[in-house]
Amino acid sequence: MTCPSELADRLVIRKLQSFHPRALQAASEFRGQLIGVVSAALIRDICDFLRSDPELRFDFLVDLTAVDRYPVEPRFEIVYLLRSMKTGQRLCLKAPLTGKDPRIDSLVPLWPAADMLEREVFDLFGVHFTGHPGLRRIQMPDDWQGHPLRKDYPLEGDR
Amino acid sequence: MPDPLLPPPLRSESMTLNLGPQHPSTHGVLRLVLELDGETILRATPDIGYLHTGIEKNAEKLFYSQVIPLTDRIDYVAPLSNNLVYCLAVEKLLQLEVPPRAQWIRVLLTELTRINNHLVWLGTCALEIGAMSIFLYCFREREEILKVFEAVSGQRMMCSYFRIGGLAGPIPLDFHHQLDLLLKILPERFDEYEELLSQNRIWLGRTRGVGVLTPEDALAYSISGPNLRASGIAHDLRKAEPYSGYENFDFDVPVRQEGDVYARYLVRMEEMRQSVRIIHQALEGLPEGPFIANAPGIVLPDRDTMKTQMEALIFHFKLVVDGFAPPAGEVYLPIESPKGELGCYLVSDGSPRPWRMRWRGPSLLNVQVLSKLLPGHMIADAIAIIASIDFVLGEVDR
Amino acid sequence: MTDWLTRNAVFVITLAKIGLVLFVLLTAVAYLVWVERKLIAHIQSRWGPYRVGPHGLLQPLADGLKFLFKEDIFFPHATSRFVYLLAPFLAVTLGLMAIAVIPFGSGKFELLGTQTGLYIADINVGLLYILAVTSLTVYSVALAGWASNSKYPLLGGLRSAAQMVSYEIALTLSVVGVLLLAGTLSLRELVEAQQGHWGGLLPRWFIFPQFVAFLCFFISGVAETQRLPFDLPEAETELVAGFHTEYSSLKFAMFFMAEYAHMITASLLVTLLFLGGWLSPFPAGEFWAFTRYLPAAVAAGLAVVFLQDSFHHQPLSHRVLVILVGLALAGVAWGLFTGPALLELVQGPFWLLAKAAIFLFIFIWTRATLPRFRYDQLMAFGWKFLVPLAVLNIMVTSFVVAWGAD
Amino acid sequence: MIVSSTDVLRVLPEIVLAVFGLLVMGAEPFLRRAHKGVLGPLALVGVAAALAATVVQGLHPGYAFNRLIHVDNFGIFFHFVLLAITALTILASLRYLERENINHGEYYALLLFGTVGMGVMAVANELVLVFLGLETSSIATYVLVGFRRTELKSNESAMKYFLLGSFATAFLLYGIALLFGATGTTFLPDIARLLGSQDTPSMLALMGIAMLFVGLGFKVASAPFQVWTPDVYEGAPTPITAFLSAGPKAAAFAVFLRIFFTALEPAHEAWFGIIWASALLTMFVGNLGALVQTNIKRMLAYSSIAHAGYILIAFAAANQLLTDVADEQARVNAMAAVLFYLVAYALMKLGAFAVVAHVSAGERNQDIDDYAGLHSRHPFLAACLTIFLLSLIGLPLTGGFLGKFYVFTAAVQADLIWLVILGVVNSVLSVAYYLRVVKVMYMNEPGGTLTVAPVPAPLAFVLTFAALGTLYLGVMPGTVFQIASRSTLP
Amino acid sequence: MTLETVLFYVLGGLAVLGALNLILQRHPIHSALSLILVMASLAVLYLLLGAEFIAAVQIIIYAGAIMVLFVFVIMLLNAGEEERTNLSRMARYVGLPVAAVLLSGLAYLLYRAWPVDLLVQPHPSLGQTRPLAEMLFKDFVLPFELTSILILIAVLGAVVLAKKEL
Amino acid sequence: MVPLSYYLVLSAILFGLGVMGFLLRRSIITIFMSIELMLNAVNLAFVVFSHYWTAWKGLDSALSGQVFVFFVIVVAAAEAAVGLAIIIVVFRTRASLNVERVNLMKW
Repeated sequence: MTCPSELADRLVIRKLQSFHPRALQAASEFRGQLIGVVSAALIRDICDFLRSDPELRFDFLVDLTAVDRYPVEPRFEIVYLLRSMKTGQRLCLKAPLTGKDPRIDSLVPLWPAADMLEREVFDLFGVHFTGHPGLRRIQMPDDWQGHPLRKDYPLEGDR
Repeated sequence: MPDPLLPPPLRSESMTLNLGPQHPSTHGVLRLVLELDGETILRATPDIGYLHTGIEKNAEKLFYSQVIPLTDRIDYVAPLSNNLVYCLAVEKLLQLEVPPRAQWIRVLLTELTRINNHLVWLGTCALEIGAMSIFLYCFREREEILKVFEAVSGQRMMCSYFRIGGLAGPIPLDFHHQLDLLLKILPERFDEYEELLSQNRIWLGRTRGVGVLTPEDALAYSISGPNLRASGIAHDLRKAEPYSGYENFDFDVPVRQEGDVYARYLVRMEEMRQSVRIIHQALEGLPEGPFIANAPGIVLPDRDTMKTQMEALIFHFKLVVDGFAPPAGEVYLPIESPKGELGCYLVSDGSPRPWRMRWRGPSLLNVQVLSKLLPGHMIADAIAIIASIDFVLGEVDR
Repeated sequence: MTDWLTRNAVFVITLAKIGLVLFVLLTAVAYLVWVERKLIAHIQSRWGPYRVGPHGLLQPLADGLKFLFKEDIFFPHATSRFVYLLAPFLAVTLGLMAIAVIPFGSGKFELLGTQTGLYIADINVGLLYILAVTSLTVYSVALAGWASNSKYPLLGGLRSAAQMVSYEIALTLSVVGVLLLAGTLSLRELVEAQQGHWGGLLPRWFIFPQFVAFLCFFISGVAETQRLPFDLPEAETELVAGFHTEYSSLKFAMFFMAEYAHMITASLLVTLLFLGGWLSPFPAGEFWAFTRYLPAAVAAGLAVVFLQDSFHHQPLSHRVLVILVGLALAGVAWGLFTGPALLELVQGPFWLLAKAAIFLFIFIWTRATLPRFRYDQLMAFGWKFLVPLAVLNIMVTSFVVAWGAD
Repeated sequence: MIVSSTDVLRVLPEIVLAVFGLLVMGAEPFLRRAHKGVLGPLALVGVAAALAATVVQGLHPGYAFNRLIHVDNFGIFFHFVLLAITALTILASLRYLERENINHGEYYALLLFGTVGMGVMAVANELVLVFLGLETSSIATYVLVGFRRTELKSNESAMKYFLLGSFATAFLLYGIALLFGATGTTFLPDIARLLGSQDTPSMLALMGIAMLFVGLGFKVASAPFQVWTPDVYEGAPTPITAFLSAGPKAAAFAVFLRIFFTALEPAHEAWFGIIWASALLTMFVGNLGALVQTNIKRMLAYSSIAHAGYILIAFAAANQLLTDVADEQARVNAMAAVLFYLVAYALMKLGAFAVVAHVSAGERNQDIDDYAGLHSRHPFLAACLTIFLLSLIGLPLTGGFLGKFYVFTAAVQADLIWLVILGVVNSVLSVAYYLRVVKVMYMNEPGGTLTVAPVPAPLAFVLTFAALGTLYLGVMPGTVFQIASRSTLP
Repeated sequence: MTLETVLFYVLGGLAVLGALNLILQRHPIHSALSLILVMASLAVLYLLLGAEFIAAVQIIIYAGAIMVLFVFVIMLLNAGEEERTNLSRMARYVGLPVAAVLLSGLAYLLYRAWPVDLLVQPHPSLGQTRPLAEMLFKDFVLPFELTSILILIAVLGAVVLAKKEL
Repeated sequence: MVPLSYYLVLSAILFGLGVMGFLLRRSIITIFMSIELMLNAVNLAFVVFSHYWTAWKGLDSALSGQVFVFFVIVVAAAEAAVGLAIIIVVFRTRASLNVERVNLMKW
């Protein structure tokens, strides 16, 4: 994993590394914001751990969204913004996904708040969330073709 | 869990009712699919997307500074909060310092926005529960606030007054006078509303114990803002993570423990009074100085300089044609909007256009929690809960 | 011709009275809407209707025309066309029918050689007649809700059926106290039973001994007319427009008229039962004789207001209209001041309508002020509060009456 | 005063019952589920108090409430019978309700209120009161029949009972209206006086009598108005079936007797034929119907139709003897036969249904074949059921035998020989289906489904009481018959 | 023809038409409306016969409460049109003819039962509520009290049967 | 003026139509309404008889006919409450109001 040395002794980083060796793939800090790139396969376990760890308590799912890095592969980054109501700390997790059949575990079992947020990502990016109770389009009509927030989806004109 | 000793209940067919998308009390075009047993709601499924405008996608083709007018249209009841969060996010990306005068005016105007938002909320909520006059009273006061906005920005609603680095222009000369008048009448009017509602038996009957949101549920559903505070969690970003100089102001964060419609009402009423307090402080201690940062290449030079200095003209030209390019990276910046935590997540790839702009509005989450709050209540309660939770469909659908 | 008229005098007079009352009632309904809009607007610091005619006085006319010429959405997908059409018709018919037994005064006059009074029909069981007619109004609402074949109307219809049947019980029970005191079901005799003054000053109106019954009656009356805070069947923010969601143009106007006609009937009935109907609140006697001129004074006052108002109006048509109305009122005032017979005849209706106007004002005032009940709260209020209260009132009253009789 | 204290004493049992009904109803919402068991005993106390009140009532015979009520021996007799039936029904219901999961206080309250109606019927001297008493008991039983409301059969039978019952009520009312039209009064003695003053009963009166007969015939389940009986009996909760077959039937017969022998006595020739034919038809329909049944409740239902036929024979006999002024004693005996038969019938029917209620819990063990080997599993139940069935056949040493004996004697005295012969033929017919049950219980091997819980104490009391009562009536009928003959209408 | 005669024929005709419509309409709501029509015309006939109180009660309770309950239940259950099924053979071949014969006979006999010169005529104690009330509360006080138990049973029964959970 | 017997005939016709409805109709609720029609016919008969005895025979106690009507109406109300409750229960357990579908048990 790649991690600047000044971050290595942060509590979150240490905890995550000790939680699972492959959990944290990279970490960085930009404008005071801690960003961790984590393994997409482990995302639910990681979030569960972060949420329930008594010292961290990242119990507030601020936001869940995605960024399309097209044409770079892995193309999608699923972004999880967490906040600890106990310490006031914020954490940004990113889970990279490839462009071919992007799928990742749903967080609905942990936070019911993730329901519509994940549906939105599914609708606009075409990322599939396994274990989601009702993964349907949310903003676009049910019969819509394509996923508008992908970078290869044209901004103007007919599709 | 039904009691095994009880006889089985009689079967009855449930009825599916579409509340909206055209319905007087869905605040726009929300559709709620209600499964009813008689008048009792068994299940509520919010269906959104009728107002989807693709602002997040649109932002990706605009220069950073061109996005500001788009943000007004997201939460059209509190446009200046949207301006603020976007400007703050870009400023954070650029690490740009905003002059104190601009910061204080921003605080002042966003607090005014908060009052504006809560007035609209109170009016519609009361109207939903049947108190017609409150609605008109609230809109009467709101009109006064909008007049201030108009005087400042030239626009009643879509102000677009904040700029990256400060404000679009100086405040008008009679600004103090105008606000003084407003600040004098507002607390009186708040008293008037409370007199009509707070002790009204029907109002209490309709709001107390209705739509109770427990603190655990509130956190699990990522509820923030007044709704969270009405559920007993004293969380306010203005205190927890101060921005735009909020640490300089003295105000209280109202909290209620009940988590019902009445608590949400009381919290918002108190918040309006606190906002008045903040505005007073901002007005009294308004520092002198420039209203926008001196950052050539990012902030447009004013017209005089542009017409007299070559360098300024070049900057102007470059800014208008090419925009400015912040460093690659990403920031998330949250503020306490009237409805809750409003966050702007910006991803920059080093080009003058945002690679991705994500708008974390509280409204979507507020709508989502309806599916938790409504079951077990009657239709009339559902209307009260929908009204009390405060959302704007523009922000839900973006 | 005159011969035929005198022979069939009763028939002709009754028809004429029906025509007159209907005309007055319909006009009153239209202007009640105007009054309501104006009043609520002023309560809410607005102007209200202002464009059509001076002070929007011609607004009802414009509204009526609008209803007439609006495109009619015919039979949206009604379950039954017959029932769909029957419902508004029933509403307006029953709304107007109730007025038939309301006496407007004690005055008698001779017409075509026949003695007649200020009423359409004076029947023994007038009160029961009104209760009977109002008990049928629930059909118009329930059937409208059902025939619309749509969910919001259906819910509204069901709500109203339950609500009206429930509050009818409280309504009827609260009347019993008055009946015990008066010992008659005839509205005329009920009013006559309230003649006189206690201590020469306080009128012997039933509102004083029967205040509880009065409260029950008025509250149930508001509930029966389905006005706020009991307007659940058509609660706009919940059920869109309730039972008349699927109705438009004239059919909608019929429901609208029925509601206001019910308001008027309810106010008149409260006045007759509890406020001494057409009786003047002032004691008889020389000292109070001047109060007989109050109707004339009111007419004169209104005339002054109108004439003075003509100075403020810009459009000529408005000014002319205001002056004409003012002159007409002045004429009425003059007639009243100079014609004692006319003044005598007007006394009853004047006081009846003046008192009823108070209740109409309360109707409108509550609408502007109070929030709306929830459905179960409404039912609980009716069954757990009003009905027991009314029963208690009956018990107390009957004990007192029985005691007094012994 | 409108109401005097003697007036109150003369309806004391009804007042007591109503008060206890209110108590049970009022206590119900305040009791937790575990404590609902006290409501049954409370209702029982109410019935006991009403029995005591009946004694008080019996000490104050005469008219009450402006002659609306006539307290006489006849009424007192029926009061005792009806209250005993109610008490036994409550006892039989105590455990049944718990087992069927319908243990609600409303059940007992409705039973008590229904008994109020039946009590009023027994002493009513006026048609308004007759009608209201009848409706009070009917509406209460409509609800009780449908008390297992999630059960398809129960609410089906409630529906049928309700629709046909109301239909019959309409006929009864039309009959009353016509009688009122003919006489201008609704008081039974006045009707008799006015009818007596006419040479021949008017057309209105005759039509009224016919309509009355339709209405009352329905309530006592006589043919051709018996169609509801099997369905209603089958679907109702079994203790209620027992109650229906005894209580409302006895009350209806009381009204029947009182109307026809008090008010319509002057017109008795007119209605003799109807009764006679109806008795015959009823017996045949009941017995032939019972022959083909496989469900034990339906079989017992048809048997109760048949028994209504036997009672109607005595009814016809008493009527025939009205013409014969001289033979006063024979007429009294004929009427006493009706009363005696009703008592014996109530005991054996209640007992039989009580056994069925225990064995056929829920929807199980409804078939006669399910009773195979009951003897080896539960000798007490089998023995009791056997006694009741033998009594229903009319074998000697049982109440049923003597009941039939008195009935047929009365018929012979009234020269209704043909009716007697056909009655005996019917009794022989009935042996087949009753004995089949006995044979199945004693001879056949028990089937797998026959698992019967031990008999709870209240039920054991009911069964013992009924069985001993049946035997007592069979061995020493004298006392009861004496009482019955003193309780006839004048 | 006096007004009363005309009224009798019109209202009697309406009542019969309503009754016919009741048994001919296939939708229960229409049947209910027909029944209300019958009741309303009967109420006016009661007025003609001098029974004012009964007329009012007929409308208030029968048409205004009982039939509302019917309509309410029909709406609540959303009962549709009746299915067209064959009558049971019993009803068709035995019941109906017997009923028809019996009832036409009844009508004829009733027609014959009274002389035609017995006309409707006014009488002082008719139309007054007071004698009726005195009779109800003095002579018939016991039935009146019994009705309270009856209504209690009805309320209790309706609640026990139709409540969703007990 | 109308002969009283005409009223009686009307009552008989209504009663007959009620009986017909009872036998002809298949929907429980309509059957129930037919019964109500029969009760109405009975009421008419009572009022006619009451009128006859009071107005023609001067028998003031014959007002009891009207009292009877009052009681019939009260009973009808009680019956309606219970009957409709039964109908609701039947509908809830079977989702049909056709009597022929409510026929687990054979006559």
